Amino acid sequence: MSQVLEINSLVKRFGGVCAIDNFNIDIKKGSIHGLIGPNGAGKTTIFNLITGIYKPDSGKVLFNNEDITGKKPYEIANLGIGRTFQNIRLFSQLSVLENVLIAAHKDANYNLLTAVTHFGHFKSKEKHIRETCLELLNIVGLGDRLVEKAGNLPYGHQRKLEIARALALKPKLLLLDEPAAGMNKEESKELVGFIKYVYEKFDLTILMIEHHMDVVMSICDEITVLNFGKTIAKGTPKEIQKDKQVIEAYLGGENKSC
Amino acid sequence: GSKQAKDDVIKIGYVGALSGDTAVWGQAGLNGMKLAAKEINEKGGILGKKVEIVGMDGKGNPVDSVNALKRLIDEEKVIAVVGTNFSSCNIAMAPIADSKKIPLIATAASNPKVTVDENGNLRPYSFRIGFIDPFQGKVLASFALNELKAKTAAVITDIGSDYSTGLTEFFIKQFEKDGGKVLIKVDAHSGDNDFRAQLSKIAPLNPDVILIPWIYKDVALIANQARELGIKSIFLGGDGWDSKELLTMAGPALEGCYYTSQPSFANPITKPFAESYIKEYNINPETEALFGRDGLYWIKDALERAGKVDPVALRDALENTKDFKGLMGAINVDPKTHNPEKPCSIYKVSGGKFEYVGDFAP
Amino acid sequence: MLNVINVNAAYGGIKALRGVSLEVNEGEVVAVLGANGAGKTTLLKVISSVMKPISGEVLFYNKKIPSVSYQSVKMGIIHVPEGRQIFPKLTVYENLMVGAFLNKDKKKVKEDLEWVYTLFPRLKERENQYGGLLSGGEQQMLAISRGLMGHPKLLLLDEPSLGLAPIIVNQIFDILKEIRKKGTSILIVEQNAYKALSIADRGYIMSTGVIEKSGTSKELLSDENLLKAYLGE
Amino acid sequence: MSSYLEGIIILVGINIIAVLGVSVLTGFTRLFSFGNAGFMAVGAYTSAILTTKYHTPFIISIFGGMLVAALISFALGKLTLGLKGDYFLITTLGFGECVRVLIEFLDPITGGARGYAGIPQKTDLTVVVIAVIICIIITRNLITSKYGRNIMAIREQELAAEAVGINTTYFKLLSFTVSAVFAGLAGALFAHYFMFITPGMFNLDKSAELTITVVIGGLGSITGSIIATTILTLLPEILRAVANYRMLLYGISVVLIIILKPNGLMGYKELSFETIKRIKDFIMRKRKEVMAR
Amino acid sequence: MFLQQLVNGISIGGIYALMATGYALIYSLLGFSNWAHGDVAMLGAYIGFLCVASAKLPFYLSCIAAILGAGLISIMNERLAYRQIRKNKAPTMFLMIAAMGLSVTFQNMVIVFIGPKFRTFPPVIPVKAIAIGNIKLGVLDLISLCIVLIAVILLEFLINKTKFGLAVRAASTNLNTASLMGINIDYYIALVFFLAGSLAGAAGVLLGLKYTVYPQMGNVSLKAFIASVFGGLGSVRGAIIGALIIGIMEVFISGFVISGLRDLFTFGLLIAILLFKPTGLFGIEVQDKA
Ligand SMILES: Nc1ncnc2c1ncn2[C@@H]1O[C@H](COP(=O)(O)OP(=O)(O)OP(=O)(O)O)[C@@H](O)[C@H]1O
Ligand SMILES: Nc1ncnc2c1ncn2[C@@H]1O[C@H](COP(=O)(O)OP(=O)(O)OP(=O)(O)O)[C@@H](O)[C@H]1O
Ligand SMILES: CC(C)C[C@H](N)C(=O)O
Ligand SMILES: [Mg+2]
Ligand SMILES: [Mg+2]
Repeated sequence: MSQVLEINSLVKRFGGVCAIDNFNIDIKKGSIHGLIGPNGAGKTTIFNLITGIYKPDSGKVLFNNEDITGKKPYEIANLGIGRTFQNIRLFSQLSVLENVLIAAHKDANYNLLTAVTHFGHFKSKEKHIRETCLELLNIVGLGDRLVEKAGNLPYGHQRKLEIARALALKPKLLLLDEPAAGMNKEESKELVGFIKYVYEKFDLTILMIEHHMDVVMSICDEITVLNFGKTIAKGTPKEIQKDKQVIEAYLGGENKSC
Repeated sequence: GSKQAKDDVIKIGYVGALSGDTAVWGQAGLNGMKLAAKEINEKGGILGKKVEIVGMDGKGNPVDSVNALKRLIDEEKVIAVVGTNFSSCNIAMAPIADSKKIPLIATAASNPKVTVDENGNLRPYSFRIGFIDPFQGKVLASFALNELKAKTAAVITDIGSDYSTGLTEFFIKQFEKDGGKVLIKVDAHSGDNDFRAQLSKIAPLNPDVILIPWIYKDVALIANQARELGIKSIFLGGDGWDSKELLTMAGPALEGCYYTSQPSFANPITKPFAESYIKEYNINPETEALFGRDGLYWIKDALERAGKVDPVALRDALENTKDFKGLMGAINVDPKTHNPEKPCSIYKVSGGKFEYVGDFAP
Repeated sequence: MLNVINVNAAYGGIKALRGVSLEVNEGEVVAVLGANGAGKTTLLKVISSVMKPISGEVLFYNKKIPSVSYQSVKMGIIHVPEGRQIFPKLTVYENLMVGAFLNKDKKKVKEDLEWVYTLFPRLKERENQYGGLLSGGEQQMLAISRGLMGHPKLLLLDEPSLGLAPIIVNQIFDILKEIRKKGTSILIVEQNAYKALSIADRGYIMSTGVIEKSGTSKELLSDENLLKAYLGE
Repeated sequence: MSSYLEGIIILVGINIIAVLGVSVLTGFTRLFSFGNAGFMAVGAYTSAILTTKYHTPFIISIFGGMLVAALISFALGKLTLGLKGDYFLITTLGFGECVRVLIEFLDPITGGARGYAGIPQKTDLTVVVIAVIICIIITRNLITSKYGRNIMAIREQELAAEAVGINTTYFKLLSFTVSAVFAGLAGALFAHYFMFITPGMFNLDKSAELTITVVIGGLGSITGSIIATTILTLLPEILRAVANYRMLLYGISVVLIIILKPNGLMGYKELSFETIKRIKDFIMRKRKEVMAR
Repeated sequence: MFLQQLVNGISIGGIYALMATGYALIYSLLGFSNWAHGDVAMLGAYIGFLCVASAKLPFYLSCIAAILGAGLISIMNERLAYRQIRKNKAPTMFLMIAAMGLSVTFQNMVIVFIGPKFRTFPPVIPVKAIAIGNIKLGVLDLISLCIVLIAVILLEFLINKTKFGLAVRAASTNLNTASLMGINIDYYIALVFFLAGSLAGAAGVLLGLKYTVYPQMGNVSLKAFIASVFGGLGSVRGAIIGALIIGIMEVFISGFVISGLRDLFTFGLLIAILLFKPTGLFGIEVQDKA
């Protein structure tokens, strides 16, 4: 199996603090990879480094064997990496549908002149992306709230809308930052089902940060555990759950699934 | 809604800055005109008809002045318009007056282009009461050279004002032609309020005279700051100085300085008008009030000569004006330029008062 | 000490609370549970006067709560809001000092500071970092600590475990037990029903703006149907 | 129609074009500019010089004005669009002032403060109406296309916009350039209507007026911008006879609208034929009810 | 001449600085540029002028009246306009537009009710310049520089070292949450507006003494606005240093380069500097962390 994402000796410092310290990861095509670790370990920072929001101090990020280190965020997104944000970042004044349409902009491949005149293939292109977006929204269960302002949705729905938006990009790799945050047991279970569904349907590779262990354990093929910007463990969910270091630094003594 | 002009009323418009920072002049002009209308109406009106004055705010800017003019002509149905005192406004209004065939009499607007366009063609419906800048510049230059015996001059110009740049140009031309030397010309903007950077540049050159072709408010600031920097030269200026406000604002800084302007209240024949103005409005009259007054009387004179109330006939009569005796001197119109041959008066600031020095005929 | 009586609240046209009544007694820990969008956050907002109810009243020590939130703080109601809401352009230390804003006793403030630093050593390490640059979990720790700095009589917590690592979640609940021992009453909104009920004396279950059920933690935990229906287990 | 009225309508039309540009920039992209009068000046002077000195046909002069405005805005935007909020604002303000200063300084070419006179009158009501309609259609089409959506995404959440693959710099630049082109067109039309232009006509007050109009109309609403322009151009005109009070009333109205209509007249909403129809239907229904009683 | 120009620049910059502090103060709290600030100064100047000239009050009392009056007007602006807009949860840009509306309103209110005339203070304090060697130094300039100096020290201390400052800085990012911490935001906002307004009042009187009193006199505050942006929004220190730099820059360009293109060069330089320091000289920027 080929690697979708390969990160080599990545380093990122903030002032004096070394937030990411010589980090390496290989993500196989078609896998669901978990990234866990204590708060402030550097997980979100890794997402920001992959997606070009931060520039690494050293190291390399390869996506489908292409070096994407130092590329601009929009270029990286257009290569096929979609993401969600830990602190939800929707286009909150815009409607649910518009949020997704925006992300599908690559498929609306008409030029400025067509846009200004609405001539030519404008209508058909717009119709096409509208249909794909509607389908996506139906999948995430927001099909009946199309014209609602995204900012007025309840928290859980906002998370789903973020995922739908990321999917509209037609990504090959999807980065999810704490998708289950703020959800209860039932809702996280539903989310797991949903993630599995889109994973298969869109033939995705997923890298996911999550603190809900039941979610992580039930969905991930492989897990990387981070602490102080360094990898402290790597392996299958089973292996990780037993790892002493992981229990000590992250899971805590009484490891009831929570 | 347009009002139908009643047959027994002659409507005449006034455009000027009724708001904004030069409203002192606009309001004075309108007051002067209204006062004159009252006088005329008391004596039986013009050709037996009453005169009604309609004022519109032109804010002292061209776009508003044009709109004001159009409104006066289209909606108020005036047969002639007096105003404004700013050349930039009149240059913009002139084509409208021509296309509407309504005479427009500028007051203090002194740029040549107010009555003659850039190609040298006469603007048939534009007239003016005051003199023109080339003449004012010339008078200033020769007065400096001949009377003040100045050999060197400096100029500080308001680069944002057509009036200031124009007067600067005409002054320099004449001054250098007649053997004087302009040591330096510096630029500034109205509204800056602080001119010390420019004045510090002038100070070490110690010119005999400094031309300050600005509006009185800035003149006061420039003069004060110049004295503060130890500049001892005599200051000269044009009709922008012409406001009593200048005296209170500039104080002693202008003592012994000179400016050119229209014949004004210094002339004893203006006394009765000044007195009734003060009685009516309870403020000191500005020269602009005389402009408004003379503008209306000039129209009266022309209408009576034309014998009918008609804008085109009025225009022809205005063009053929010979020796109309206004309070600001006699007007003889040059039919080629529509400029009146009018003298320019020189005033001196002395003992905290404007002192009339004398007239310079063209 | 706290009585919420028949409160209705809405956002524009959308009703978020419908006839909600609830009480918290001195020294009690009370949990409010319920699905997404049930109206839990709205309830806390009403109690801390961030939001005005349409009808109904909230009594604190039998007195009507003030109409502006800063005065509720004076009375001892402190709200740790949903979504952390830390001050991004203030440092961690300054954020904490804002939390202690009404405390005039400088020595006491210093002690409190030491105390929260021992609770969350991570914050001490990041003392001079801007709040906006902390990781999500660090921000959550800061938000809780900032609330503690205000010496609440009644602490309102909106999903305190959100985004925290399991080990810290456990720690937080330990800390809550400790705070409660100091005499602070707590009203906690949580997705993690078991954890919340494990430290709470009583619980309320909300759904679409209405309180569906209430009882002691034991009662609620033993009612399996209930847990399935409302909390998904 | 009286030429006064016609003149006012023409000015309303020209202002609508300039305001639409600012609407795209400010209403839809949330970038604030206090320099759009500068682009109007660029359009006005370029086209005027083309027409009078090089005797180009009217339409070519207009396009010339728009083109130069576009080029300048492109270059300026490239430099400054990285700046945020008021920092960007100040560069546009500076640009506007620089244009004015340059025009004043380049006396031999531009006529300096004296102004540029003798421009033939080519703009009439028909031209303006056509231009306004084209501009409205273009704006509407742009906003309802992916370009418009991307621009709005930037307004809402820049980081998220980048994360879905939107080249934010490009789209900001596009929006800035569009607004400059509209301003250039407005300026060119104005020059050929008014026949005389001075640098003072395109000062900071004019720029501010454009922005105020957009905000009052409602950010993110094309129809709002149009309605607000009409009202704010007519208001001082109606008040012209009360000279002294008119700017006072204008100022008070601006403050009141801002306070009383928190989203402007039409914030984020469009007045469409549908809504007009709905309002009409509503009134009809009410009337029937009353009649029935 | 170089020294004289330097002195000129500093004194012009001092005037800008006096106004810029108020801008910075309000920006640091509410995140918008208060365009009505200059007009508050103008109203302060009129209050001072009317007290001296019409009510014949002694000068120092008139100054106090101007400072208090401007402070109260500033609070009134906040109460009547800005607070409402905040309660509407409208974008901060609305505050700026409202401020522009207020500015037009105030200027024209004065024109209508007091008149458009230019007024000069009676010679209450020596407007003379003192000469140090060849260099002329205005007495008023000295006074304004002193006030600036006092203002900056006071404000810096207030903002960075006191609880008041902490409250203001907290409130500046999130009014609701600040309120949840027990901060009476309306009170602190009013206080800040009063402070800014009083500074404007002092500036107004100084401007009036120096340059006469008239309805549009507040327009110089445009330069103060530019200075406060250039210095870094919300930073009082930055605003003052920015103001001095602009003052000196203007004078040097007028004096040594070319006076007609002063603004071109000044703005050109400012833009160039902003390209290197995108948040001004002292502006703090907290990166958008995903
Ligand atoms: N822009 C920044 N400037 C300075 N420090 C930063 C910045 N971004 C992150 N950090 C620091 O780097 C560390 C890692 O942050 P990061 O957000 O990656 O953590 P995380 O693993 O996602 O934690 P959590 O689970 O709490 O979200 C934290 O200690 C944080 O304070
Ligand atoms: N600002 C708002 N504008 C409009 N509707 C809102 C707003 N905030 C909340 N709502 C609506 O009010 C209802 C109750 O919301 P609330 O935030 O109180 O729920 P919650 O129980 O806290 O949910 P969660 O578990 O997701 O935090 C929801 O339907 C939500 O959509
Ligand atoms: C009032 C004067 C200063 C006006 C000047 N004469 C002009 O032509 O604009
Ligand atoms: Mg994180
Ligand atoms: Mg909630």
